[in-house]
Amino acid sequence: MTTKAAKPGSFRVNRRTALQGMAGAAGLMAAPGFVRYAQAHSGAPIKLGVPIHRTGIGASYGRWYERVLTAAVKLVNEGGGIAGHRVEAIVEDDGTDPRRGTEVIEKFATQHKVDAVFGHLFSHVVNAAAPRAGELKMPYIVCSEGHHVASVKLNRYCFQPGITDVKSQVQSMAPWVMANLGKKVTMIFPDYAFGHDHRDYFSAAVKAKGGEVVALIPIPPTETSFTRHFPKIPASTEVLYHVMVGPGVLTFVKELGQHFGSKRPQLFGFVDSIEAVDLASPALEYLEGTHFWEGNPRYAQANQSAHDKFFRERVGVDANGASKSDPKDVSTYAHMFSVWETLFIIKQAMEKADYHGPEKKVAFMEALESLKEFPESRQHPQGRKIFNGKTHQVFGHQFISKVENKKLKVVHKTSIEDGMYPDEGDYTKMSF
Amino acid sequence: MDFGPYLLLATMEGAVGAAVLALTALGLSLVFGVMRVVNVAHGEFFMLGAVIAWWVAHLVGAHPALGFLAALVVAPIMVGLVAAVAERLVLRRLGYDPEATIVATIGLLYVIQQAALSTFGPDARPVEPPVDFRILLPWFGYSGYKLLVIAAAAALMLCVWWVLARTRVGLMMRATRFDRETARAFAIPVDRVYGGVFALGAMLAAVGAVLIVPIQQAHYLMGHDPLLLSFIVVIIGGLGSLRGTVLAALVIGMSDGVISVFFSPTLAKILATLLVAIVLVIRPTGLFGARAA
Amino acid sequence: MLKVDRIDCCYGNTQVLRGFSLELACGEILCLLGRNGAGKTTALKAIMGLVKPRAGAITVDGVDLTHLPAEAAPRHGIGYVPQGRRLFADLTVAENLEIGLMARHTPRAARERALDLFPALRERLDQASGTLSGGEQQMLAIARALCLEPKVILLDEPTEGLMPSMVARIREVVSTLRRQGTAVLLVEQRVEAVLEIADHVLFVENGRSRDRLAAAELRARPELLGRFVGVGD
Amino acid sequence: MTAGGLDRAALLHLAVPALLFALQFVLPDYHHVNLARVMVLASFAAGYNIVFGYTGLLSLGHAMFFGAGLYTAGLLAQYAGVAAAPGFVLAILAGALFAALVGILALRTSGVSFMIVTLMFAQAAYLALHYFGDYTRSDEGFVVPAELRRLFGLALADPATRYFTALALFTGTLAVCHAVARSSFGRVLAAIRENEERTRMLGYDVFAYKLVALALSGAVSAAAGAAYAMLFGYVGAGLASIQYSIYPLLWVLMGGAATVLGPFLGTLAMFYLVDTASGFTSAYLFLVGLALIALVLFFPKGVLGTLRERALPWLP
Repeated sequence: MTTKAAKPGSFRVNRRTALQGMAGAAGLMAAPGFVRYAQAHSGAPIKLGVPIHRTGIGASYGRWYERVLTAAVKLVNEGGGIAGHRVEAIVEDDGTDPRRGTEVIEKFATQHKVDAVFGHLFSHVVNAAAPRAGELKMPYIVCSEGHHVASVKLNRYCFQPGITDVKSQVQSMAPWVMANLGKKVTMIFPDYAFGHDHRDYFSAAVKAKGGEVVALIPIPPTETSFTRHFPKIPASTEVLYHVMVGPGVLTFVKELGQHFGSKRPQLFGFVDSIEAVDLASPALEYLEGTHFWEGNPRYAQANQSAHDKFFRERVGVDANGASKSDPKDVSTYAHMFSVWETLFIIKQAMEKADYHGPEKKVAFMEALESLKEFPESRQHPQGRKIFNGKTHQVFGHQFISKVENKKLKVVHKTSIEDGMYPDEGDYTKMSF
Repeated sequence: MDFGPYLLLATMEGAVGAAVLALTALGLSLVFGVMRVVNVAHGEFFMLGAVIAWWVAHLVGAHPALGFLAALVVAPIMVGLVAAVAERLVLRRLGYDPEATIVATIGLLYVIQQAALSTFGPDARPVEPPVDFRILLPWFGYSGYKLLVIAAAAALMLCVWWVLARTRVGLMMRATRFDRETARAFAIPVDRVYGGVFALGAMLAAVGAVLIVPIQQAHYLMGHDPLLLSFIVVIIGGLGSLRGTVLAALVIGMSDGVISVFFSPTLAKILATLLVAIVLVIRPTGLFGARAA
Repeated sequence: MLKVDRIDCCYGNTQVLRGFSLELACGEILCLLGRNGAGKTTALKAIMGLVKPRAGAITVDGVDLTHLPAEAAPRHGIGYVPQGRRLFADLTVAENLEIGLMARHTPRAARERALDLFPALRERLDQASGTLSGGEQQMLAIARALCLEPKVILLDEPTEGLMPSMVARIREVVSTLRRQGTAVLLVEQRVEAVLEIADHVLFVENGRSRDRLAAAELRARPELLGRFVGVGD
Repeated sequence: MTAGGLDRAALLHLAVPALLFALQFVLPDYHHVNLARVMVLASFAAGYNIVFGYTGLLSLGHAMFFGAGLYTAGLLAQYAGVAAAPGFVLAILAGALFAALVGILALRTSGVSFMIVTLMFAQAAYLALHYFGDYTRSDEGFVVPAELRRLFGLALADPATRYFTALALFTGTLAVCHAVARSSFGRVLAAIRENEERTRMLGYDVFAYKLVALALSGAVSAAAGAAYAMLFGYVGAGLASIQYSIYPLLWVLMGGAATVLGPFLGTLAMFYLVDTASGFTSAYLFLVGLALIALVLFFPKGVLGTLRERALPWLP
């Protein structure tokens, strides 16, 4: 089924209407005389299953992942599809729930019979779905930034070619933070796995650069107010490193402001906290002058590449990273490019493997493993990337941005090498 | 930071949490006490209050205080209406059977949550506080609005107490709570009292949400925590006891904050949770409840 | 003035009243006699609208209450003193009386008249009614019903579990009510007591209303009692 | 209940697993794998039904017992390399132990207090999973390596083996529930549900009966949890969250409390309700909510409970 693009910012893949349209189109194409027009895409379409967090805690991200998906699929099909086949994206909601996420993988594999599944984001859903994808022999390509793929604890069917993992992100930024903001770091992070990754990898990177983590402040997963944790921030703190994923971020910042006033340490945060949040929101004034990691700069920079411009145009995002139809509707810009890039990587690998149907799944994945580098391009608007076929993980540039006039301005771009670390295993030694 | 100021901060935070919690829990307690209905959708009424508050504040647009005041009036009324309709169409037809109402209110929870997601969207949205000033203490700064929340919550609780203790409507509620059949034999319109109590309970949750939303933002999944905490408060406080509810809210609100001074926050939450369980095991009628449920 | 015409009542699938009828005139005391479970209490509840009859009709002064909500009965002047008192125990004495006043929007004077009958209650107005003694509770239950200035008062075992002096007091009050023109429908176990104050006795058996006899006749021929389902043993 | 009725009931309980066994040969892949999962979750629901349906105790803490099974099997495999079979046994013991410990305290309360106490214990356990995140990987969870997911030499990841294992578990739970429903133990439980005070007067140690019922229920729930870890290879705190205390309640109420087959029917119906509804609207939770409301309004005793009341009084 083709994902229908309506006006940017408000579209949504509606499976039923798309299905009806499809059936109609198929009927037309089957009619004599129309055969020639259908030649542009030959044979059966390539079906991609895309689990989306439409509901549950990941819904903010899911909405934008779906919009990017729609735009990317449209672009691929305009360019002749994959190896001459039209691409159909089949979307299922997984409720950001590990069990439902797994069920959806099964549905893709056994009912929709898709060629590959891609697009999963939240780590717990990925971890639950990955073993089933392997058992069902379903290529499973995630857009999650978690370290789970690169840790080589999943299986050979799991890839992350579209976005750098947390370990690499954190490691590549630590030197800049040490050099420019301070060496004594206090970390505030959510007390669950994603936060623990930050805690472990960033602490290690800080120590490696001669810095010191003076305090670790884990926040319980159900916390909605943060003030009472602030006294644990030692007075000697030079940099406050914060990762506060979830809807509590505005509270966090506001309370930080109430607590410290102007006598605050340097703040360095993960943009995950303020994804889909308008920087012009009340309370966020306090972030003025602080720094953030960004996977992809939300605000169009002075030296914006033509590719980024093109990407924004097609997805329907303005120069502030918000929906063109509603400037209050802010995107998850730092992450959502991964859906776009991943689709083009699937296309590249499938065409390299001369993929025309599921019998070539293994060839497709081997082709994917053989990819080495993705140059900055329309297909890869975030920038150049290096892919490690052994760990199935991609490595790219990271951005450090400063909040200036309620916008994020890039002040540093890490090199790809900054984020490299030794392989933790080798998927290619596993069997399919 | 020194221990003293630290404890002071934890106490102030606990007081703010307790104030809003007391309001929300009072709503649950009323419904529970008068109707013997466990309203699992109570947290969703809270969420709905926050979401409508955001919507109203945005529509008004003018000075934050104006938007906030409008929200303070509109949100509870709208939530009350939703609750009254739900009571009329569902709970009344179930004859307030305890188990059936639990399932029905779980259904209601899903319906409200999904409706909020479909219309309001998945993002957390802030409402500006009506007043924005920072109280500077020698050791740390503190939000002035938060102190205002405590005052507002206390005033609202006094209002509720006055209605219950001093008005005819309150008398009807208390009589119905005690003996539905005899109340009926004295011409108390029990059906209308039930509808009113259910709406009032939801409105209290909504008011709590409007107060908290400048601190916490509206989000479609925010109803979960208030529900859990309200449950605890209602049980610890003793069923339908206003005084007990307030005291229990204070204890719960404070204990979490103060325990987290001594232990890691997650461990503090675990201990606080276990404490509640143990208290209930030792005193099944709640700390302040005089009578068995 | 109160007329119950061949009503059928059920709890779930169990039929409790079958074609039950009675008539009560102003200033009359009618007593229902019958075994436990014969349906006496249900008959009172049906009159109050607390149990809805499946067939038949209940009228007060010609107004048909059968299909009106339960609030209609007190509004039309039927006062109810349920079995076991059923005070609102958490509420104070004054509040219990207030509920009686609210039922029919009767003036405060009604409360004073009720308290005149039970002066002991006057000293305890602010006390929670649950803390009263059994006798006081019964007085309050009656006073509460009197607050709505009833045309008919239904008394369900008002002397159950009370000391003899209290029983006498309540009997006096019932007589006073009759003198004032109030109709009284009484459910009572103590036959001697019934015979002393009642005008008529209606025997109830298996949910049916049977013979209605003048109390005077029963007093004269106590052997008649034996015919009626073991009452009086 | 007539003797003939009892026979019919036993026959039905044999027929259902037999039907499920036969189905695996004809079902399309998708429904095949779904049914395997539904059977595992239905076993959890059946475990829940022992306390909720038969004993009349409304627990909101069963996620803890499911989680106990899930994590016992999962952690032992992950860190001690314990294979599925011993892991399974230990998981059942862990579930029974947890349930007994919770029961000793929680059973001193009743009604809504019991609900809250069980909820609190489960919530504490859930938070503990986060506190010990270094081992449990908290909400993110971990993957149980495929090579440890073997039972008697058979790979549990294989669809046929998985289906068969799930069926075996389900049949086992069915047998347990059937036995409970028909035994004198079960009749005492029913008596407790109907009138606890009277049962105590008759000389039964009500507390002990409830405790045994809860431990049994915990063991069955843990068995389902362990099966989930072993069959589907994922262990995560999300599966021990409050959500998973509410699910079995819903499934049981939907199918019919205190019926042997109700939990299975409820789980199956709920799964396909979500699955089909999500096919044509992203607002499927809305439909689920409405379905629940409609259910209690029109079929208050669940599907089987209503059926038993109206047409098939012999239904166990």
